[in-house]
This record gives sequence, structure tokens and C-alpha cells, in this order.
Amino acid sequence: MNELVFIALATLMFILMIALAVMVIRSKDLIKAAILLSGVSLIASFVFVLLRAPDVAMAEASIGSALTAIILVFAIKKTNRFEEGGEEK
Amino acid sequence: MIAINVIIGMVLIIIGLSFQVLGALGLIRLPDVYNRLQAATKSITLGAISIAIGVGVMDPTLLTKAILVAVFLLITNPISSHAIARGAYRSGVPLWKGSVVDKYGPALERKEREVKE
Amino acid sequence: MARSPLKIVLTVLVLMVAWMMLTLRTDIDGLVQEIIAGALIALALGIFLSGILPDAGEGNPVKRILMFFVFLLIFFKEMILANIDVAFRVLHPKMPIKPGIVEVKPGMKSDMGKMILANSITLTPGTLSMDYIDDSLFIHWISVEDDPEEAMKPLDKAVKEVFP
Amino acid sequence: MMERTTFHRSLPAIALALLFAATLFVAFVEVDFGEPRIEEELPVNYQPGEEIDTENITTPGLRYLANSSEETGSANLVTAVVVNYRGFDTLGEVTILFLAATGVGALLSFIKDDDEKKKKKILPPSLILNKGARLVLPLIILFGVYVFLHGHLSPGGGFQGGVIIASGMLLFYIAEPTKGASHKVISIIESTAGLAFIGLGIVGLMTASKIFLANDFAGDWGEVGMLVSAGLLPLIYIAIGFKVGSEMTGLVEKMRGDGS
Repeated sequence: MNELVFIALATLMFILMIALAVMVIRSKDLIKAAILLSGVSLIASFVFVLLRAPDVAMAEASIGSALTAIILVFAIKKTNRFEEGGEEK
Repeated sequence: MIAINVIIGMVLIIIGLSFQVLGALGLIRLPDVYNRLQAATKSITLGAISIAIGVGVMDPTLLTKAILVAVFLLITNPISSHAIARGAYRSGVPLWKGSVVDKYGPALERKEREVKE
Repeated sequence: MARSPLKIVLTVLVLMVAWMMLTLRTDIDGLVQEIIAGALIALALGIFLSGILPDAGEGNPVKRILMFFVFLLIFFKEMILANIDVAFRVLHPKMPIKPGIVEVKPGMKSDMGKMILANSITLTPGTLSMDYIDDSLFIHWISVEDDPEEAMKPLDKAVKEVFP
Repeated sequence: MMERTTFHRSLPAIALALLFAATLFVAFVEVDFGEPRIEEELPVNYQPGEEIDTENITTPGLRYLANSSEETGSANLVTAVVVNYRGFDTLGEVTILFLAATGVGALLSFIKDDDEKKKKKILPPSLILNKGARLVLPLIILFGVYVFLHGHLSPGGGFQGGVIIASGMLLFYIAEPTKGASHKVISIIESTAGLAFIGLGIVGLMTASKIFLANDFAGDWGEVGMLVSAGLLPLIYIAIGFKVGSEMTGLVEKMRGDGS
């Protein structure tokens, strides 16, 4: 792959990942945070493909963005949806 | 000289990308969740299928896998958009104020009452 | 959810075709190995999982498979029209939309037919299937027409031929 | 969500994260992934896959790169390392996963579902989602089987295939909140697969090299790139696939609770 394209794509992905991670930390709605976290994993798996590691990318895509998010959502459903100080429904 | 299948693949990918862009535009311009979902589902499904088939045409060893991906997308994409629309309605996301008719709300209420009894 | 032998055979065949599409090879030795492995896996999955597949209705299988291709043709035509429709509505400066949720009664009885109809309605112009409540399908329509049942007729008929 | 009043407090953290990311990025750009890193040790006019004299090679990565397809019969280098050269570590990894699943089950067994929640009647699941999930579940499981059966030929392997199967089952659980695979079947599959993994390791003890998890049939069964090749590697990956798939399914099943 063209070096310049690689650098541009990787930079874009890293910026997106950092932005999403900041949103995960700052979100008071935990379900929203879980879904954003799965977005971080999805972008991470794309970065792994860019770095020519398809094995890791497959594991990251299926574990990180599908299973982890759903297990977190199941766990949140058993407790409270909002963090302390967040809006109550 | 570029091979003919590469050109066809490129054209398919460009068509797919432009549909995706239109879908994204619809996501911004249309007024409420349901209208946005309409635009998003249709254009993103056709766009993704077009891109997959385009990649398959460019590299014929991937064509069968690309067709399989397209079939999978055709089954799963409408289902997920249906699930989002139903979930949105049932958790109380209102229709756009310019909507003319809503037959779903009363029917859903009736059904819920039936189930509770 | 009856497990008729025909259903198991069809499931195994479809899974086998999917397996061969995944593992397409050009050398004879490799192809033979893949076919044997695929046959075993498709047989096991078909026998264990054909029970959970949705009920597809009854009828002459040959005619239904032929009608399936007719349905695919209609469906792809509608899908491309749908995208042009979306493009028109999105790019039009005034956005000509008149949304609403309407109710139609599909003609088929089988669960598979209902599911396929709902899916193809979502991908055809201006419509998004919301939910089934007691055999009537609720559709979010981007510009509501006077008689929604009439507009659904061709697709409904095509699906009904395949999954009655 | 982003309150303006507290935003300035997180600025140092954001700056630190950016700095960290920039460092990582610089490190990644310098590394040639997938390429031999130490070119001085390579013979002149070296072609990938060509056998080289391992006496003079000190880099383990280079040695694997040059000899893995000879020694293990696997066309996928990652699989060769994960299951053959580092097979024992993989056994440990599977054990950790098993312990995690067991721990979650043990923790959740203390929580009792209150009966009122169970009695609350909910609408039946949506027909379209339910039938659609039933329609695609065989396809997803077929793909998972494909991924772990072809672990020695293409990217993927036991872990990835098992997780794909588990996410298919997860889709089924979402579409069908009251049904699911029985705990008994899941635990039987899991223990059988674990035993098969250990058994394949013991096969290595009994064959020529007398090492646990040795792969002595590498060259005997089929050429590199065939479905039947690489000796015991595919069998081990099948065992791992079943084990991870059933473990993850059991984990999700436990987390889901009873239809809530």
C-alpha cells in the first residue's frame, strides 16, 4: 500500500478512536458507553487490518465489538442504567 | 492497459460509494428516526452490495465470497433496521410533526393491554 | 416447524452451496477434500438445525424455486428504484415527504413468507416495515398513499407464490 | 453529555492520551509488519518460504518465517506459532477462558432473580427478528466452522471461529428470549473438547519426539495448502473452536439470566 495513504488512514483511525474513547469515559448513560466502546473495538480491528494482522482483526471484531458490548449490556440491565449524578428516567 | 474487469469493478465501487454518500446525506437532512432509517437502510444495503460485488469482479477468486456477503447483507440489514425502528417506537421516540397518519400506536396499545390481561 | 425430509435435503443443499462458495479452489485434490468436508458439515448442521428454520409453507417445490428467481428479478428492480427514489427525495431542495405509519394485510400464511415480505418491503421505495401485530403488517411510509394495499400488490403476490 | 463546566479538567488527560497515541503511532510506522526485520541475517537472493540454514539465525521470528511451513505443514504462520511452537501457552489461554466463564457462573449463581420480574408479562419478541435470526443462524455457524477448520490455511482459527459461533447463538438468544441451548449440552461439549485437546497433546508424548503437544505428523498427511495437512494442527483447532464456542455461549447464557 502507498505509504502516504497508510499514514493518512491510520492517523484518521487513531483520532477517531481517541475521540470515541473520550466519549465513552464522559458518558453518564452506561448503555451508550457500551455501544461506543464497541465502536472503538471496530475501529481497532480496522487498524489491525491496516497493520496486516487479519487474525487479530477477526478476533477483535467478533469479541470486542459483538460479544463484549452485549455482555456489558446484559450486566447493565441487572443494575442501574445511569451513573451517579446522571439523568434519571 | 487496464483489464476490463478492473474497470467494471471500479465503476461498481464508485456507484456503491455514491449511494452510500446519498444515504449519509439523507441521514442528516431527513427529520426523524424513521425517515432517516429509510434512507440509511436502502442506500447502505445497495451501496455495500455494490462495493462487495465490485471487489469480486476486480479479483475473480473472491467473487463467490462477495456474493455470499451480499446475500448475508440482504437478509440481515433490513432486519436490524426493523429492530431499531420497533425499539425506537416502543421506547417513545415520537414521529415527525408533519406525519399524516399513525396506525401503529393504537394497535400496539391494544396488544399490550391484551397481553397484560 | 415440522421436519419434513424435503426440508432437511434443501437445508443441506443450501449449506453445501454456501460452503463451496466460501472454499472455492481450482485444484482437483483440494476440491475433493473440501467437498467431502463440506458434505459432512452441511449434513450435520442440516439435521440438527433444520428444526429451528422458520416454516416455509407447502407447495410444489420445483415451481416455487422457479418463482423464487422471478421474485428476485422484481425485488432487484424495486431495490434500484428505491435508491433512485431516496436520492431524489434527499437532493430535492424542498424534500417532498409526507410520512406516516399505515397498516396492510399480507396474503401469505407462512412465517418465512411474512419475514421475506417485511424484508423486501424495507428495501423497496419509500417504505420501512415496523412490526407484525396479529397478521397485519405496519409500514412506515415516506409519502403515504390512499391505498397502501394496492401499492404492495406486486411484491406481495411474488412472495406469496414462493412462500404461500 | 459533554458539560462545558468540567471539560477543562479533563484537558491534561486528553493531552496525555494524544501524546501516548503519537508515540505509539511513530513506533508503528517504523515497524515493517509481515516483513523480515533483520535483513542482514538473510542469505543473498532469499525468497520467502525457502529453507535457510538455521545454525546462523538468531532471530526466532526469522526462523519461524523461514521454516514454519516445513516443520508444521501450516500455510498460516500465525497458526503455526500459536498451536505448534507455542501450543502449551494456548492450552493455558483456554484454561484462563474456562476459569473466567466458571467464575462468572459462580458469581451469578448468588444473585437470585426476583419472582416479580419473572411474572411481569412482556410482549412476545418481534416476528421478523425471530424468524430472521432463525434463518441466518445456520449460515453463521457454517461460517464459524469454516473459520476454525481452515485455521491452518487462511486467517482465523479456533478462537475466532468459536467466538463467531457464540455470537450467532447470542443473536438467537436476543431473538428468542425464552429458549436456548441447555446447560448440560453446553458443558458436555466443553469438557469433551477440552479432553480432546489434552488427548492430542498426549498423542505427541507417544509418537517419535516424545514431547507434549508435539506435531509429528506434519509432513505425513498431505501437502502444504491442502485441507488435510499440517498433521494435528487442524484437529487441535477444531477442539479449541468447540471449546471456545461452548464457553462463550455458556457465558452469554449465564449473563442473560432467565428471559429478562
